[in-house]
Amino acid sequence: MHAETHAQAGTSERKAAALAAFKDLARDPGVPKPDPILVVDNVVRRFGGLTAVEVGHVEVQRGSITALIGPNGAGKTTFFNQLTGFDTADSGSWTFNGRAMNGVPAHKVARSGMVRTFQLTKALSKLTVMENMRLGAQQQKGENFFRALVPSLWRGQEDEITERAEDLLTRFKLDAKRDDFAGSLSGGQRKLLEMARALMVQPELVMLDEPMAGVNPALTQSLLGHVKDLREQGMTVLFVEHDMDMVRDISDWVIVMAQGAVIAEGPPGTIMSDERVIDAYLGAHHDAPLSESELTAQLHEAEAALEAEIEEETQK
Amino acid sequence: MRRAVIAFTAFLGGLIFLLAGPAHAGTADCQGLKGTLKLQGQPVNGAKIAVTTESGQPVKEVTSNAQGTWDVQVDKPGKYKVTLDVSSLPKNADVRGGNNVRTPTVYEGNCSTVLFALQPKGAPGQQPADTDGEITFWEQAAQLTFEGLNLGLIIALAALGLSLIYGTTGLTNFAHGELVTLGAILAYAFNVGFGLHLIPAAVIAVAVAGVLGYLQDRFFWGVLRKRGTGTIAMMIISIGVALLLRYVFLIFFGGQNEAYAQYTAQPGVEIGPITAAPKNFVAMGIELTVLIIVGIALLRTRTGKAARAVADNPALAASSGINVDRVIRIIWASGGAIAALAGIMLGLSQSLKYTMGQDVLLLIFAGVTLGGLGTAFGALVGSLVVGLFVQVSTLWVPPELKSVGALVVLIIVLLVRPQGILGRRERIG
Amino acid sequence: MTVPESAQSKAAVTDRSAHLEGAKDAVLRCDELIAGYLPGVNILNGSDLYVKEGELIGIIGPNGAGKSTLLKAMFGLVNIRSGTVLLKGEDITNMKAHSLVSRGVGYVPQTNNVFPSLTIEENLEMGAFQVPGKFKERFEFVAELFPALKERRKQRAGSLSGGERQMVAMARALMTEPSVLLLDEPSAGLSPKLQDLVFIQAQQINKAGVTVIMVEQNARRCLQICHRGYVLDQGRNAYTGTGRQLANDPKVIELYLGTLAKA
Amino acid sequence: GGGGNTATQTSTSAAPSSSAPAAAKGDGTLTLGTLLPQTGSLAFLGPPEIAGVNLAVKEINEAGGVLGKPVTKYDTDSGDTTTNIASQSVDKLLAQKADAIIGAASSSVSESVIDKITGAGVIQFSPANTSDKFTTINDKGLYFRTSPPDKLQGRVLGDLVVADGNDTVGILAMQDSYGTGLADQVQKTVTDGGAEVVERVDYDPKAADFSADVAKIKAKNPKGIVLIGFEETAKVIAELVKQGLPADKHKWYMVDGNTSNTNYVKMPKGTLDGVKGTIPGAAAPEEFQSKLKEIDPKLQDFSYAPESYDAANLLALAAEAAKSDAGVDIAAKLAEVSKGGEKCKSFKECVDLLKAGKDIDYEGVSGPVEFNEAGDPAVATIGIYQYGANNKYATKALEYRTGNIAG
Amino acid sequence: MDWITIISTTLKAAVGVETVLYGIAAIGVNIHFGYTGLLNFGQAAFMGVAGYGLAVTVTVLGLPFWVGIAVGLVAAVLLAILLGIPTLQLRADYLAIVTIAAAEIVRLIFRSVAFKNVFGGSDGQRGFSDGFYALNPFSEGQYGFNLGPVPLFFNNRQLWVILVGWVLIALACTMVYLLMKSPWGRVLKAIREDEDAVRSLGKSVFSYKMQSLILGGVIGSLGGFLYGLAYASVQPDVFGTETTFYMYTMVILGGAARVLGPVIGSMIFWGLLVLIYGVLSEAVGAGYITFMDTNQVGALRWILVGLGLILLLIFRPQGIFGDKREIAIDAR
Ligand SMILES: Nc1ncnc2c1ncn2[C@@H]1O[C@H](COP(=O)(O)OP(=O)(O)OP(=O)(O)O)[C@@H](O)[C@H]1O
Ligand SMILES: Nc1ncnc2c1ncn2[C@@H]1O[C@H](COP(=O)(O)OP(=O)(O)OP(=O)(O)O)[C@@H](O)[C@H]1O
Ligand SMILES: [Mg+2]
Ligand SMILES: [Mg+2]
Repeated sequence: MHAETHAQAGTSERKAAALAAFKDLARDPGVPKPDPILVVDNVVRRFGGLTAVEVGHVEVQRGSITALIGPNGAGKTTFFNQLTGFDTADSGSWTFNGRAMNGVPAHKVARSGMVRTFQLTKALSKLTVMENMRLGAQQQKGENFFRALVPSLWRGQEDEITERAEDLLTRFKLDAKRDDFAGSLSGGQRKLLEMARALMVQPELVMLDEPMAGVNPALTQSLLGHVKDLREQGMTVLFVEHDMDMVRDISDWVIVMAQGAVIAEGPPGTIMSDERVIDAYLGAHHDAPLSESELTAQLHEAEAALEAEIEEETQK
Repeated sequence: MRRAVIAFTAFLGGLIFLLAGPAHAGTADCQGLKGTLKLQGQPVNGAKIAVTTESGQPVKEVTSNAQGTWDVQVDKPGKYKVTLDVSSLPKNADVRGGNNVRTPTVYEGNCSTVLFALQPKGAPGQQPADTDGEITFWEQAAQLTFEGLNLGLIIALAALGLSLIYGTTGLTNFAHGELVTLGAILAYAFNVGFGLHLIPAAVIAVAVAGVLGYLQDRFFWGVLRKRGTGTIAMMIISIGVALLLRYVFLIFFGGQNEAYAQYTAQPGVEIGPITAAPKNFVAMGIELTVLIIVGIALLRTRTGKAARAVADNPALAASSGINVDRVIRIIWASGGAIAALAGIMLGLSQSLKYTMGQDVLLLIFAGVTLGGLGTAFGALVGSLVVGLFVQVSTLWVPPELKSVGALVVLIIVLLVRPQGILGRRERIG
Repeated sequence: MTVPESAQSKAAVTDRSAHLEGAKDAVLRCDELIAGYLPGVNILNGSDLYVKEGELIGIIGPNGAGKSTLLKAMFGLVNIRSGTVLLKGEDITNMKAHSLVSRGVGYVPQTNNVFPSLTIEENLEMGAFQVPGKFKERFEFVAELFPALKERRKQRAGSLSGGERQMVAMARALMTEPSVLLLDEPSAGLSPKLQDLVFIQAQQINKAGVTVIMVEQNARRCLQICHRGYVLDQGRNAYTGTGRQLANDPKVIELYLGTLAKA
Repeated sequence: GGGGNTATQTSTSAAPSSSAPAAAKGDGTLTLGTLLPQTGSLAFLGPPEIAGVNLAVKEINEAGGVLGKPVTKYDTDSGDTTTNIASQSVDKLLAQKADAIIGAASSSVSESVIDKITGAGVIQFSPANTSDKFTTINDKGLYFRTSPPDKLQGRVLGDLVVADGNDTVGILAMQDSYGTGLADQVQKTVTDGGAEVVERVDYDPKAADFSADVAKIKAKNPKGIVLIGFEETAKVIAELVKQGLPADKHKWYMVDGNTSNTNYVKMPKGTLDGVKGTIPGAAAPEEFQSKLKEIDPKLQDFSYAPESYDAANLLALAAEAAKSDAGVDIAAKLAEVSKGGEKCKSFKECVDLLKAGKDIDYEGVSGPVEFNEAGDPAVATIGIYQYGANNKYATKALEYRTGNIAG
Repeated sequence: MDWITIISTTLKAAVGVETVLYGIAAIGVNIHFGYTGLLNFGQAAFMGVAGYGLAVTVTVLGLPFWVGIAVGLVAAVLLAILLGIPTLQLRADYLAIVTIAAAEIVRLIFRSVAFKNVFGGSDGQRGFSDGFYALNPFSEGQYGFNLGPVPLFFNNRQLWVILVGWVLIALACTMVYLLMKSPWGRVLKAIREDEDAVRSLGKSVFSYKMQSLILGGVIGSLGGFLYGLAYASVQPDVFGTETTFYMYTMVILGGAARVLGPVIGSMIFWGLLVLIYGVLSEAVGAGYITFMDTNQVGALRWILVGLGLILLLIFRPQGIFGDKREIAIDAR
């Protein structure tokens, strides 16, 4: 079982590095990180009278998994939109890998290695799932008009891409849907496709907007393993999520937004016991995180029961 | 005081023209040039006129007789030069435009008339037309603005029908022009065919068109929707419907222009800087009223809101307890009726032809789009802008290109506001 | 959270006799539903389901199992190819959605669940379309649940955030007082605090006598509050049982619940 | 339906030879095709034109047909340029072995098919084309027209305007080859004659409305207003009346395209009182019109019916004179039967003269019709008519002017 | 009833000049609309600028035929760029109206009196096709064969145009086939579905749309050349919105986003048009139909064409080659 190994390993090189980087950081909003991949300054976006985003200063550590949480309407999606060029900020500036990114059109942002997914999914309905995936790959030779006319120029690359896509689809349990139109996927499957497609880009920073909302928990769990793998491959992950179990499980650092502003930052454990966060966001219910040992114990228990049952059945 | 007198005489001078003798001079016996000289309605006697060939060879010199007429017969057809001796004119007379030489052509067996328009001397400016009932730029602009509103409101009405149906069903109905024509022709049938006065005829026509709109959805579009026909397929189907209807009209109505039995060529009345027929004002009043009522109904009434809800998401509307088919049928009925009213108004202000709707369809689409697709007030605003630009742009561009003016504006506005004037941008993410 | 003794009893793999037994006096029951979208492809392959008066039912299952399709089929939004749906004894198979609303069924879709160009207030008004008289009263009620909605009543739903939309969707369905409520992932996209609220609310509505069918990916929470649950896989009922039974069934846990969350 | 249609007896079995039909000898039957607007923007011109041809064919066949056989006729739709179906119609006519095609009404449509028709050795004979392009076009000598020559009409009208003493003139012309051609000629004549064209508006006949166009004229307040167009003129007139430029204050002039006895009858009495219009042709129109009505009782407008009628008659006579029904042979004789010889006015009268071995000069309903080398009419008669208070024009012309068109 | 003529004209129409020139322009529409989702209702303008580019270059400027073709192509590309820059960021239905507007502007300018010296007013231009026919390998005469009793012959000029046309169609179809199977085509199809998703994957949507617009426009312009050459003339009103509508009809009839869709659609369209008219006019002429006269046959033809169109799309909404599944997804 995928998830299990990672959950238990927990101490892989990268994770350790990430944790080490965060270790001595102050728990203040906007705290500088040792090696930020994304630095944001004073991004403001207003809709009429409503200030949706007003972020003073935020940094995202390279090679980490950072969670962005906050109540509904806090401005998380809008913030993503600004950063990735899908909406123009009223003011502010941000750099990605040291490059200023304000005013850069969305496709250039994506090409420079910063890819996002959409909360309300955008499946390319009349393309098959496989075509959706292939589209994600970058620097395809066949995407040039003239080269497209000579299939031998791009066939080889296409095969590679397909292989990679197949791999991802298997992980995301979409392999059976490979040749179906993306428009025929269920809500959760679309989420999965959205994320898998973004990973086809092989970005440096992947920004996931509620990737697991509506995804079956068992699958979520196995996908978390994959996300952790991404970190192992050196990718940085910034994700929005309301599923606290997931946040707790995989994030190295948590940024909390409320009413457009960053109100708190810190490691998951600390953040979830932060009074303000509980108040504004978590509510009463989520203040008791499960320890990892407890979790595994439960899993073992279930597994044992399962095995017993299988035995029972085979004996019959 | 003196200035006023001069201005007055100038005015009279402008009115003077030169009347040729009755034009029934026999055809074969005339080959040459002729004319009549008159000053302020009085014939001018004794004015000298010299005719030469094009190259300057003198042909003949004549003087005008007591009726002011003169006549030169020539042997050969061709170009000639006619010069009026200004000094032989009465002291107070002057040739309008200053030029006393004409170069007419004489054709075999025909006489050509030559005109020297005379005016009293001292008339200010060599172009007396300037003062002669001429209209200032601003008066013209005012008239054109009025015409723009007039046309814009008719378009708006047609556009509203289109917008309603597009808004609720997503159907880009290329047969909408034919619905407009239908209304006009129905009213014509009741008006001219059954001899009703136009007003009751129009009322009946609108009602019938509403029923037809209802039936159209009940037995055609609704059935297609139920079969799951896509909007693009429906759009092409609407092209088919447009062809079908248009040529049915051609068969029954014929290819010619027709007019209603009443209010045709109603003389205009002057109101301030503009001249317009009373029917225009009544029509505009009706149009505006209907537009506002429907617009408000869409915003305020339950059915109006339901219509917008159906437009957004029919499945969810049904889940909320809205009878989607019923709402769509109401919209089709009112859309059809409104389109018909637009057709009647168009027929009233212009005349009827089987392609009348098709001919304005582009403007209708332009209006709807400019205002923002699917919004009722957008259709109004967009259409008014289109109407205004069609008319007012003729101050600068030749009228044959007047639609170009409006279409360019459409493109420019959409450049700045891709979602139309009243449209709203979609949120991403 | 202590594990009660009933956890030992295993959830049953569905069989028809149990279904027929239980469905006798059900408010809403589906028998051997076969339905799908594309010609020739069935998504539901004969699923059975029943709810008794005042019950709260949970449906869980992997992505693409056909949960939403099942709800849509019951609600007349997907064409049923064979099988029947009965509401209080009346055959409502393939009946139009709006007539079901007037029979007291409410539905919150999973996606596209708001009218984007209508304001929040108008969205809710549409919710109360068949009972316009009650609008004021119900509006106050949902506004209390989701205060954010009241503040923003004039904002167009199309510009709302994902979670805000979800609130509108939920509130819209609560505008009528349905006697049977179908919820498709009502908690998705909501903050933890609001997720709690949704579950509590569902329970309370249920306590007030409303029959609730709830599809959830927040499966543990769902099973926790529901009386009975169904696990749907590939258009068929895989397991049924009480919420507790399912939540503690190791197979169900492995295949559908995962071990990450433990609410 | 129209009489004289003897389509049933065409021989359909003849297998086509693969040699060029231009060289083909006639098959003994004169086959006429019509390519006239049944649909499209000129659809209103179709019925009178078709009736004109039908009337001629009926009379020809009653008089014993051509070369001893009844004339066969096929009708096809020319549509307008937007629909682009004329070419298909021509294919059909050519497949049916038409020897001459009467049409099209629109100059643009004619232009688009002239290569195809004349390339097949078939005569194209238009009753309505006015574009001067056809004078110089490479037509292998197979293009003819009886259409009202706008040069002469423009000259007559222009002279009329000047002679009525209008020193300032406004021209409202439909923007197509007919309208602009006439307008150019009127403008030239008027200017040469010493009056000033203070405003000329070329309007799009399909425009939603004509108020701006009329406003432009109004701004210059001309004494004479020349209206050149087809039946959309009714809208222009309504607009003139509306904007305060009625016929009793300004003098209006019209042309053959819009001088109509039906288009304006619904207007208030006196709206067109005193308006003058020019129509080519010398004959008293009523008698001819009542014959047309027998052919097509629904007929309201008679534009180009005389020209179409003359076209069919001339073709039949030329075929008789050539003793062949092949297009090329007919074309060679068309000029001959149109001029220089004993004058005759109907097919029967003419054909009898021909049979008697005489040289004939067909005098048409639309005018004397004498072809020059380019296949254009060389001489024409233009009648000047005047409207009365009932918005109809007196059928007796004020005056007829005959002249050479060239010059 | 002259069935032989009816069948012969119908078959000839199905492969004839109009089929070819509309078919090729419709291939362009298919690239725009079928593959990229650009509702370009201004395709006729691309044909127009090409036809007029050729005509004006040869007749007014007196330059050789090939220069005219080059000018026409450049004009089409320029039009695509001019049209694309302001409009490609518009939502699909807005784009539709703007392109109609742009095409109308082009047509009105072609037909205006103001530019009569250049474009020839409403009668257009002629006399520029000699260069083309000089290349004609067929000598004067009729070419073809008898299919049973049905003669199928074209004269040398028509045959030359048709031959060139079908070669161009074959080339264009091959190109579309190759392109749409390639990653380039995949991007286009993705843009049709959701631009923002494509943007988020690092593709420049604008650039691809522009490429599509230019490619489709240039292919459309071939239709314009063929028109001008086949008729040896160009008239402004041919390039009106009606023409574009017909092309859309053809694309949908054949099946949008199918390589051969537009070509088959065009064959059906013209075949149907001629067949219906042939049958009707023969029936009226022979007295089988008595309730109407010849004047009404033309109208009745269009009524039946409209009806045929409606029925075809009702019973085969995906077109001849289309995929029913795609329609089912679309209809949600
Ligand atoms: N286009 C818009 N017009 C008006 N208001 C907007 C627009 N887009 C977003 N908003 C508002 O801005 C606020 C922030 O929205 P955003 O989508 O960023 O929230 P979020 O943090 O992603 O919430 P959720 O967790 O529910 O997805 C919301 O209150 C929303 O209503
Ligand atoms: N509109 C559609 N057209 C075609 N197939 C569809 C459509 N909607 C759903 N499907 C297919 O039906 C199956 C079941 O979909 P459904 O939405 O019912 O799943 P679900 O159980 O609700 O999944 P999720 O938890 O992801 O929402 C999926 O395989 C999906 O591919
Ligand atoms: Mg969000
Ligand atoms: Mg679902």
